[in-house]
Amino acid sequence: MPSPYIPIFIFAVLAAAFPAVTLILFKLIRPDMRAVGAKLKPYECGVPPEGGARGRYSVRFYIVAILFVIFDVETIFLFPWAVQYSVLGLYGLVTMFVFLGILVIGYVWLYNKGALEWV
Amino acid sequence: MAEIPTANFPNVETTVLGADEIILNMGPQHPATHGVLRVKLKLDGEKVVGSECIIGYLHRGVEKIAEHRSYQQFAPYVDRMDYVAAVSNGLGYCEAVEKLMGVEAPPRARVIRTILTELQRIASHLLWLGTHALDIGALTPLFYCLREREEILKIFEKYCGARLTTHAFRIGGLQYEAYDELEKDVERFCKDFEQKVNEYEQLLTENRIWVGRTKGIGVISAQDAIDMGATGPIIRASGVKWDIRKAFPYAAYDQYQWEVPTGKNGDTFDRYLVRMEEMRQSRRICLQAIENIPTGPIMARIGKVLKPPPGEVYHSIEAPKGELGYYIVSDGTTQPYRVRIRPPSFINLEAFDKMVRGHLVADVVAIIGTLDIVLGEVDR
Amino acid sequence: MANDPEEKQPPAPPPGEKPVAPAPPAAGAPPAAAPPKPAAPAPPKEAPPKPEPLDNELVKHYNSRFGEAICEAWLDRKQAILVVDAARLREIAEYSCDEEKFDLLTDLTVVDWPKREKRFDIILNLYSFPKNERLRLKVWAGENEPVPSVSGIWGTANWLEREAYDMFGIAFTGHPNLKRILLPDEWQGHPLRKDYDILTQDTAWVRENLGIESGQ
Amino acid sequence: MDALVNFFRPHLLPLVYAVVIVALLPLLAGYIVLLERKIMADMQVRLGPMRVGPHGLLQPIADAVKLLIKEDIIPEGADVLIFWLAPLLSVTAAMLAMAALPFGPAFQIADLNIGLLFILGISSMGIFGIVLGGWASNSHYSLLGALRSAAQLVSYETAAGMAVVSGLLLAGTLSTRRIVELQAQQGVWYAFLAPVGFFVYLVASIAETNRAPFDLPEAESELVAGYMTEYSGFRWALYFLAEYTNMVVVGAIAATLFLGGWLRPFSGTRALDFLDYAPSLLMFLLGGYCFYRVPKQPVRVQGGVLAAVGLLCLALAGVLGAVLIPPLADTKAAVHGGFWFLLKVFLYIYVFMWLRFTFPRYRFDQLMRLGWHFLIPVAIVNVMGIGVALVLHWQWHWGLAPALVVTTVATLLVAAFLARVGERRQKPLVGET
Repeated sequence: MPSPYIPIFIFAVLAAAFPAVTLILFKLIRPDMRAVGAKLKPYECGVPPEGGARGRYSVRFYIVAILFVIFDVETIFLFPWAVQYSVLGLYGLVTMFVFLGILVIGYVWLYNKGALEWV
Repeated sequence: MAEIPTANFPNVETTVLGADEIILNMGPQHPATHGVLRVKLKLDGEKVVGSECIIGYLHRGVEKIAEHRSYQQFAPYVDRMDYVAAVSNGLGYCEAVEKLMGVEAPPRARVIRTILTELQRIASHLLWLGTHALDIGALTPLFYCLREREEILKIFEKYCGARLTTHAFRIGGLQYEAYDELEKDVERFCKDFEQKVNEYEQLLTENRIWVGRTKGIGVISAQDAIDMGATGPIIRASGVKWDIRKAFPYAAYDQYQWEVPTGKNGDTFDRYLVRMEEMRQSRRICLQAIENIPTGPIMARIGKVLKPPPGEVYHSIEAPKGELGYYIVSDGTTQPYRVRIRPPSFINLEAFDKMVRGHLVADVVAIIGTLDIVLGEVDR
Repeated sequence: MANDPEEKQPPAPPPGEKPVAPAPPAAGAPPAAAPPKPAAPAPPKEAPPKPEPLDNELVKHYNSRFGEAICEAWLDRKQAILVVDAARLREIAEYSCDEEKFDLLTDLTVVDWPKREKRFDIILNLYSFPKNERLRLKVWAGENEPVPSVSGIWGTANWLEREAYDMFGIAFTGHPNLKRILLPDEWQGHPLRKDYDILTQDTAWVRENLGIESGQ
Repeated sequence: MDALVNFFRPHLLPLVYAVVIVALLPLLAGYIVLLERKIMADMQVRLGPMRVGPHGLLQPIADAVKLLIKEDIIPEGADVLIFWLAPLLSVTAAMLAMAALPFGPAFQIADLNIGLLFILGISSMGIFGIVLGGWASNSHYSLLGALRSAAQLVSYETAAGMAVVSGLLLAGTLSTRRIVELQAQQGVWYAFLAPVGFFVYLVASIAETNRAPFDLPEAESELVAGYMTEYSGFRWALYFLAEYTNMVVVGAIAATLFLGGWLRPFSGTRALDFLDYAPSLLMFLLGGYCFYRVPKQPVRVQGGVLAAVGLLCLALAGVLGAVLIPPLADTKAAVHGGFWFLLKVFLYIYVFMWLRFTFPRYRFDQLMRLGWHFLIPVAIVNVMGIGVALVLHWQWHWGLAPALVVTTVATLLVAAFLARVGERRQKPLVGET
């Protein structure tokens, strides 16, 4: 049984090569125009932008990122459980209830803290 | 990062955990600023902590032009201010000059003026609804609205040959007699329109997303609205039952039965409802007006050369956007000494900062949309 | 459209034939006998409607309260006009808004009469919701003469005064943010003044920004 | 050399599939765009593209050519390398996710034993392309779009993952092919066994692909074009390609996991076998319509193109019909499977479009609230509910259907409760500032 990952690897190479090759190929084909002047300015509705666009931004984005890590990892833990569920049966149900219960407690706490509110 | 003089943003709050505030320019080249409005937003994350409207990109010096044109010559210029409600602008100007000269348009002219102006109000509101919905992300109502607006523009085209900047009225009355099927066309439009408005409402009014996006957004209390000089649907949505058509009736409005719709909360949703109801009321006025258009002349007896006696007059009408006033000073010559136009959009826009504070970027476009500004009028 | 032939080219601004206004009062001077405009010697065919002096309850209130500061009151085309002293404008505005319930400042604008000693009329169009009535307050101000800002009384006045400053160069004292609104900040001059020469401005602008001679 | 050939020999078919996918996907995306524009036009009482080719049929090709030779601008202050790489990353990730999808019983590059996990993992890599692209552009609009996108995607990823788990509980395997086969065996699509899970996945997948009403990262009325603001020409096209590929991917996941993959509707019911003729008939009618329209084309060339399209349809109809003939019956499953799978994916995408043209856009905080306050808890409860139902089924020998009905009703009650609580807790925006 050959590894199924070999075609995937080849496909990955193809999928990455296609846009890159097209990009380079058409760079050679299309009329060579160098954009100058205002064309190169970042878009800000026609006025020069004030300040760079790479400052620190609102902390809420980090909160969401952290919450995502927690909840998504949790979801990943559920995958093997779900696959093996028919084997685990009642035992699986109870353990997962404990697991999800802890998650839900955390969730409720976050909810009440207002951490899930965007504004 | 950016150093911006805080004088532009009074009462700036400190931000959460010292994130950088972003200065974001919305406009003049932005899909949702209805032309060339530039709004400078100070953002904490996505929350607006300060705003400043920068206008004037479309300033053409209409008031200065007026001083170098005769009274009649200036009339087409006013069409270019609120270019989506040219008929209303023309009505205001013609009536103001008539008042200045002490003449009155004949009854037939007044009724036809009323019909066309109300159609224009519907057209203007339709365009507002379409673009406002588009700003909030509903793509489809725009096309439905433009479909109905097209019918109105066709009536204008049949009447005076122009669709947008119509110059439909003349000082002293009308240039053109109503064409034969005017009544029939208006009636057909009105008959269809009833169901069309319901259709828009079906798409939006009870849509949870629409309600979520508009309820409680851009609230302005009646007190604030009066203080900021807001007029038209904005002040009505705040609960002030005030409409120049009722307060100082002009044209033929005193002859018809209709209501002034008002809102309670003064938020975007109420302004939406008020405008929807206004369209229905305009339809009602049109239907009554075509019932009985008086016969007779359409032009008052005025000379070819207009020389209003010296003096001044202020006359205002209820344009679709609010109170459109003309303050004209005559020095007895053929040219106005000074024409001052009180643009409803300009003054309504002033309330923007008050409305937008504390909202998110997405609400900014909802609020600009609900103010229903036309930059041609704001900047003149 | 009926056009009189004599209108062909926009003539020079008409103030030439404007009557020299009966020198409006310098701070608290006695009310002049005739209001500035209607005494025009211009060639009116019909008799110019004589402004009817206004003397109703409202004017009495104002007179009793402010006395000298109310310079004149008349009706023009049935519209009430009250000329008040610039120095006490703020006070009078406050009174109009709070006591007389003229709670909506419909419009604030300026008319320029360059031949007059005090060349600017500052005009405040007021409206009262409870009375359904309009009132026009008028203030005479000379060049460079400060006029008190009413933006603290009616919020609307903020932008309207900025526009007046932009177009006429009236310096409103006490305005929170008096800068140009419609024109760019670096604009020279105040375009709606009668003596504003548009061609000079245009030529200069074209030369500076486009690097060519304007064809005007 | 021989060794190399021997090494690749077993992978020859997957290789062909890979080439086909890479070659056809841009075309497919282009035609989905055309389809979208046509559907939009239809809903908005207008015609849509009509000029390039008959009924705009060649529009995608014209667009592609235009985008390929368009001037390519990298704005000042942009991080050139990242600006260059970001769209590639997006596109590659989106395409790669296709590797494990079964487009039919035969057409699949690789049947991984962790298929779904692989797809979910790879497709969420696309977010890097968006965030990096927005960040590298050095524009405020791009940055805001990228941040929104990041926050939105991660929020809905969780809900989507949970919804997938609810399907997995029923299937008990991550292999995409096995999932479909199990649905065939059980004779029911999982959308009917786990309706709440399907619904959550539907909503979350719309949000994950940045489609209206959740298209906030590129909301044109607010952020102009969001993270794509600075992109032009082919790079911009790549983002578009990624977006539409992602739509196909989420549609394919939904089809596989919830809608029976390549199975015909009622595939287990002998009495409805006449449905096998439907694909052929459909294509035949389509081809017939094309020929009917040929004489009405204003230009002869357009008529020719339309006739060619008609012929293509007829050929497809022929193929779809031919496999019904007994000698070719072996290939029937493969051909018809592909048809039904693509049809399901398109219907799924059609729902996206339908919603897009009907609804206004959510505001960002509303979107986050919907995700965190509603979808995620509902998805968790749904997973628990299905777990309970299965245990009831196995241990206490309840019927599967009644058990699932009970737990679904319970889940819906919880959902209603959550919606109520969420509404009550919703604070007015202004006032707290």
